[in-house]
Amino acid sequence: MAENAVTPIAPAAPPPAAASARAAPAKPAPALSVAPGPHIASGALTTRRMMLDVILAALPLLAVSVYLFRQYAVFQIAISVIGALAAERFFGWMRRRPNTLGDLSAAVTGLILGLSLPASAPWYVGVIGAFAGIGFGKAVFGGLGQNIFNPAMVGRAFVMIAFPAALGASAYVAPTLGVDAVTQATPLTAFKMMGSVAALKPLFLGMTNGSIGETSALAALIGGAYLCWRGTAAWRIPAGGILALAILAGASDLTGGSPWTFAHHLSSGAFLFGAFFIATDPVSSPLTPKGQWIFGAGFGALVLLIRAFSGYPEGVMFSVLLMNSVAPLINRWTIPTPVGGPAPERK
Amino acid sequence: MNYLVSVLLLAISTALINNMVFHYFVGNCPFIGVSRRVDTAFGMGAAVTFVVTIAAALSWIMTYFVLAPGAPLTAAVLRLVRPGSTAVADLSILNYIVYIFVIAWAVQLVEMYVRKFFPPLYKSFGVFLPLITTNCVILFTCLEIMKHVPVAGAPVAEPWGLDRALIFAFFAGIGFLIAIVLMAGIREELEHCDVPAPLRGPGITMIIAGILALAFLGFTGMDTTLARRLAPKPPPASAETAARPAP
Amino acid sequence: MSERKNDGPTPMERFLGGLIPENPVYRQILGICPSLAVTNTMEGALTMGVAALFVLLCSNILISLIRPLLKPHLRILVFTLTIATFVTIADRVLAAYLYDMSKQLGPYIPLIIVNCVIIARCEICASKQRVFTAAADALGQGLGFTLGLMTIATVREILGFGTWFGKWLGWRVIPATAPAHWSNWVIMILPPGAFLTLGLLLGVFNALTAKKEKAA
Amino acid sequence: MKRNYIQQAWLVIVLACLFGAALAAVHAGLGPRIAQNRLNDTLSQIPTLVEGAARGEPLEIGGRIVYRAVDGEGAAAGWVVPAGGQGFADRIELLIGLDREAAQITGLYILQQNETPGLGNRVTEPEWRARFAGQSALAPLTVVKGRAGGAGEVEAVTGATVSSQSVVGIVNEAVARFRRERPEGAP
Amino acid sequence: MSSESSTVLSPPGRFAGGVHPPEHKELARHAAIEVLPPPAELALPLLMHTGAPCQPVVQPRAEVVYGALLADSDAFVSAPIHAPAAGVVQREGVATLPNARHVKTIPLKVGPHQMAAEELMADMFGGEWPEDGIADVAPEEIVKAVRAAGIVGQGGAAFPTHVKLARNPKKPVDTILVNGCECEPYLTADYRVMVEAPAPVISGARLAARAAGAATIIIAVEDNKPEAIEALRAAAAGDVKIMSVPTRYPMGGEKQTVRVATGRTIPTGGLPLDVGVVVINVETAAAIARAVWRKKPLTHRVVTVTGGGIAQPKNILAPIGCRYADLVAFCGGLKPEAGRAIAGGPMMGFALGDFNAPVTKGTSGLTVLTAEDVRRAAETPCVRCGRCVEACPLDLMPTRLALAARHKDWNLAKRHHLMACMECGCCAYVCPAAIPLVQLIRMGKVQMMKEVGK
Repeated sequence: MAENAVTPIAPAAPPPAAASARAAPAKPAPALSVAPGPHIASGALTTRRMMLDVILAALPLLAVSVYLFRQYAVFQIAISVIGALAAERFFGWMRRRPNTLGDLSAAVTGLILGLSLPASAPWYVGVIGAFAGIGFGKAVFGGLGQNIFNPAMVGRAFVMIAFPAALGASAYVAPTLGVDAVTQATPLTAFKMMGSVAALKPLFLGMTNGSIGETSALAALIGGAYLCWRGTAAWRIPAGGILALAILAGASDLTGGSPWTFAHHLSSGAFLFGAFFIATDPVSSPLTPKGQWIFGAGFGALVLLIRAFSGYPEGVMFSVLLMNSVAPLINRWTIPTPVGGPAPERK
Repeated sequence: MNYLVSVLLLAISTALINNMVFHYFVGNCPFIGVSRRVDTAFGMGAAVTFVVTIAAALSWIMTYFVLAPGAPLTAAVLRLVRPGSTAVADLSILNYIVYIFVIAWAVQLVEMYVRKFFPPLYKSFGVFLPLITTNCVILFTCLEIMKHVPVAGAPVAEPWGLDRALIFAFFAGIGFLIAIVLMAGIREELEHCDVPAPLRGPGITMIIAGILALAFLGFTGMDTTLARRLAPKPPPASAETAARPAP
Repeated sequence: MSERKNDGPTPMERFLGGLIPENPVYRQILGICPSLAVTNTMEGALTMGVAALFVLLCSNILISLIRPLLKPHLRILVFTLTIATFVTIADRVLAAYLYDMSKQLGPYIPLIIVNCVIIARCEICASKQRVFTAAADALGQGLGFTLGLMTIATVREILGFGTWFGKWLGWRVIPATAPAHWSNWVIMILPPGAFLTLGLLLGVFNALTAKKEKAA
Repeated sequence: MKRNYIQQAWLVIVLACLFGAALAAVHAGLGPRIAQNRLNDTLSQIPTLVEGAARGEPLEIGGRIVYRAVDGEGAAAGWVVPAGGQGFADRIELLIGLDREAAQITGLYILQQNETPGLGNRVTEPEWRARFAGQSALAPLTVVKGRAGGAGEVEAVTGATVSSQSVVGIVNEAVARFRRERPEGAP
Repeated sequence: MSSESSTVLSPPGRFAGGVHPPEHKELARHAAIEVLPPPAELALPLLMHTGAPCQPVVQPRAEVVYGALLADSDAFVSAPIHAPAAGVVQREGVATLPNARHVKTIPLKVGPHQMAAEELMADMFGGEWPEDGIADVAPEEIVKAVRAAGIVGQGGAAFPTHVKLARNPKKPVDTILVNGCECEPYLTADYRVMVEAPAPVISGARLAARAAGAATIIIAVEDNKPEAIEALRAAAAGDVKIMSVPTRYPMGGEKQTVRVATGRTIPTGGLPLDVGVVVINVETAAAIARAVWRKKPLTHRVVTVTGGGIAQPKNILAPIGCRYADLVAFCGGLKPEAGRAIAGGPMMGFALGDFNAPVTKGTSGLTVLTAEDVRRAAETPCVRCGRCVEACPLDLMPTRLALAARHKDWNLAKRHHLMACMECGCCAYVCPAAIPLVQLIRMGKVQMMKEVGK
């Protein structure tokens, strides 16, 4: 066939690039690749970019934490992040896997873990938390994308139960720190133990004591808004959580419940931080929109239940882990019916 | 109302806080073995709940009337045999043997009954019934109940009537059901995950159970706090009800 | 019994088999409840292991002795009766002579009755083998079980309390005047620590045996 | 048919008889010792709970056992009241020492608890239990947090307020009940 | 052309999901349709429609004129094939279609005397298209003419049109939906037909409605083609409704078009017929008009040759059976940066290994992307972000389907309705982890049919 005569530039045969190039060295013919469609991809978002978004969104929290806890915050976060990176590399090496630090997921785990620890926790808490989180929370499941539980929360739960004295209520007292508000028990602990109700404004702005990243509701809202706008976090989860918490706490307010109103519940502790940054971890939350609503609502309700009735002043971590464990079932139960109904059985 | 509250508290405490699997470690063999699919896990959990309730009732009755020191039936028999005897008959050394046979018998009974009268139910969890005899959840529940069966001679710290024993057993089963269904959901999800080879199967199951146990610690103290919140205001009244003598 | 029927492993092989290749905890994943429940101290693990060994040995010997008389359909009944009796004896002996231990182990001693290790050995070995073989098998399995419990307890007690046999022997592994950088891992005493430790040890055991098999 | 049944089951019956005999022997041999162990568990604490007491005598009041602490000569030294209730994680069982008039708490001992290790289980520590000794038994105790308690106040274990409150609640209830039910004029 | 112009309707329905990739239609949207002179040889595949293949009715070395019948079949679901040019029939050959199917062909050596380009254009799209008198044509006549002309769906699926138009008493049709969405990026063939020849489109739509017994005629056009909407609106009378639908891929998919334009949902595994709708492509409509009024068979079609790798993107009226190489040559050849040639659009088209495949009745375009366009990030693990679930226009969970397909877990696949997937590729387009979702699903569907289907 005189193909070349007709289309001099088009490759004559299935095009091995080198062969075409040799045939016409002056003007190299284009090398055509063959692959199944679709042949274009959005490219607007990559896994790495999603992780970077989380880090960007955490900047307001970081700013508040550094303002409040000074070098302690920097130290704690640095320890956690370095610990998480080391753990990721270590477990990868154990399994003879290529380096996965570049996808930034371990850094995000470390960052969230660091933000969820108290500033006064000793150094080994961050390291052990990071190793337990990456190890038990991620590596044993096969690495990124396969874990059931949020690795940062697994790590935090591990150290919280392992070192109750370092993370317990009393440990928040850090008399060496400069800002007055942070030398007392956290607002939630103070309420649970002594019934003292904190003022709303400092709660909202974050001029209180607490874990490094959880104090400021405002900063969490700003970062969370960015995450939802970018689509990195599924907005339905925080929405469901906030709604559930507000409705339940509001109902209890109406029936003459406690002086800790729903506004207190919303802006205190790690609730907003958890709702926007932790519960929205895509890997460990449901895939379907309906599932995300259920997940969010369950998260909010459990936070309230644990705060109100359990022995722990704060319930974000437990709620996230509990909802993580239900997520596979939620996924299973909320498989949407395809448009037009399920495919008919083939006989 | 008070009674309902106490049922609620017992339910929360048994099913969530002191969950059979995550707190008492019992029922681990089926927990590992039958947690690969959600539907089979649910069948197993339902079967356990069913049997444990029946076995608990039987063992409470046996303990209260026959086995405990000074139990009425045994005492009556003793009086028949040796009128005027003042010895307190104590058959509690036979407890374990009696329980295990009560359980085996209950399983048989349930199996026959369900197969005959509820064939669909039998189809859904009948296959698990024979496995249950050696499920420690059941024996453990019987042993817990044993500690609380009111005894005439020595007062028991927290005497349970038959009703409480039944509620306890039912929610012990529910706790097991929750645990095994959660685990099955997770393990189905894990089926296509790249779990390290040495950890596949029991290893990863144990680690997940560990994380679940961590999560369930969040419920700790819920029953105490609820009890305080729901208790009627004047405390002496509650003291009276608690001091209610054994039936 | 004809020799051919007894052609299986020799008593020695059976004994050694129970220790590692057929270890009840790590290989057969049996008796998990006690492996988790009593292993926060070495004392608990040892006591439970010995109690199980006692029950296993006694019932294996007894079953092996009466094996010609066993009717197949009554076999499980006899096993259960035997095991339950010996468990009761073990329980009472503990309560009489090691009251503290008995209190600590609580319901987990009677739960030996439904420990799959024992009923499985009765079924697989004792009801088919001569007394000596059955006894060797029971010893191997019992020791293997004890070993399994004690490895778990070693990890948990050292991390959780900083001691090894702390109650009985008072050995401190982590010095009491430990540097400020150490604090006991409370999680190891609690249920999550038990599950996580066993999970990890299972992984380690599997990895080691896999490596050995590869080398062989 | 019946013969057949017996033929089948004779082994079980024989075994059952054998086992029954063995168990009876064990029970007869070890029973008293076990009972003594149980009793000692409680009684051995009595001297530490009530000053001057050497041993305790069990006494049933209102369906419950309490112990009358007596000194070497058998003279009354005070009371030991067992009590129990829900703690943070599980039931807490404890012993309360009272003076002769049941007007003052002389000591506290935790028999059994399952509180969070490292936090709640510190209620068993002697330093904390010592905060009860010398308190008046006439009015309920209250829990305070973050400062040393005065009269009628017990400082909570740091980070374990719920456990502390549980213990104090159990003590208050048991003491009040004992004061209501104890034999008038005794000891 | 019309006495009263119709208004533009807005759609009553909507579909969830979908994506909006960069359109890139600017490359060829202003290129008026040009006629490709018949190349030296044509190769007409005997199967270029859904259904039974045709059998040749001419012998090798036979001389044929333009429009002569070359092959036909007795089967109902089939469409005859006609000569797009005068020439001499050659010995039967074989060609590989872009979808990797091998088909027999009738090669045709093109003779020296051919219709002039202007004449062909006028015959295809020009002249007057009667507006009256449609009611006088018997519906059976129309179906017969359509069958005789070998018309198939020119949107891509190539389903014989007469089958759709034949009345079925069990499934009455009330709506003819002319699909002018052309949602694939780059492609502009349908757009050019709507702009340059609205009259035959509208006439064909009316004939189709007459044949199928439908009372309503809707022409749905995406709102990124205002000129097309305007041209159709100007040409249409009141009985033909022009509808402007949102621009979103895969709006052109039958399920989506019908749902948006009529608010009805086609059951999974079903046809538009099940909800009383017949969907035809705009060019098919024009072909129907030509077959009925001018008794001409389907021999040519408009093909967009476009993309960053093509020297001069064009819309070409090409004879069916010409090779892609002829199209490329007509457009000035490839640019050096060309990286991938695709039969059809970049979302659902098939990559070409070479340019030897013939243009068929269903070929809508040739897109040559640059290497830069097709460069993809390396695949990373799924982080279950749910993007694909949100993008799926059918409410499926593509990541689960891909997982099931990868591990051949047909239970999981069934639970997530693998077979309902229409392979539009939205999921793979949005996936941040660059997982070839739709590719895996496609493979899984085939394997599942093989392993479970029997």
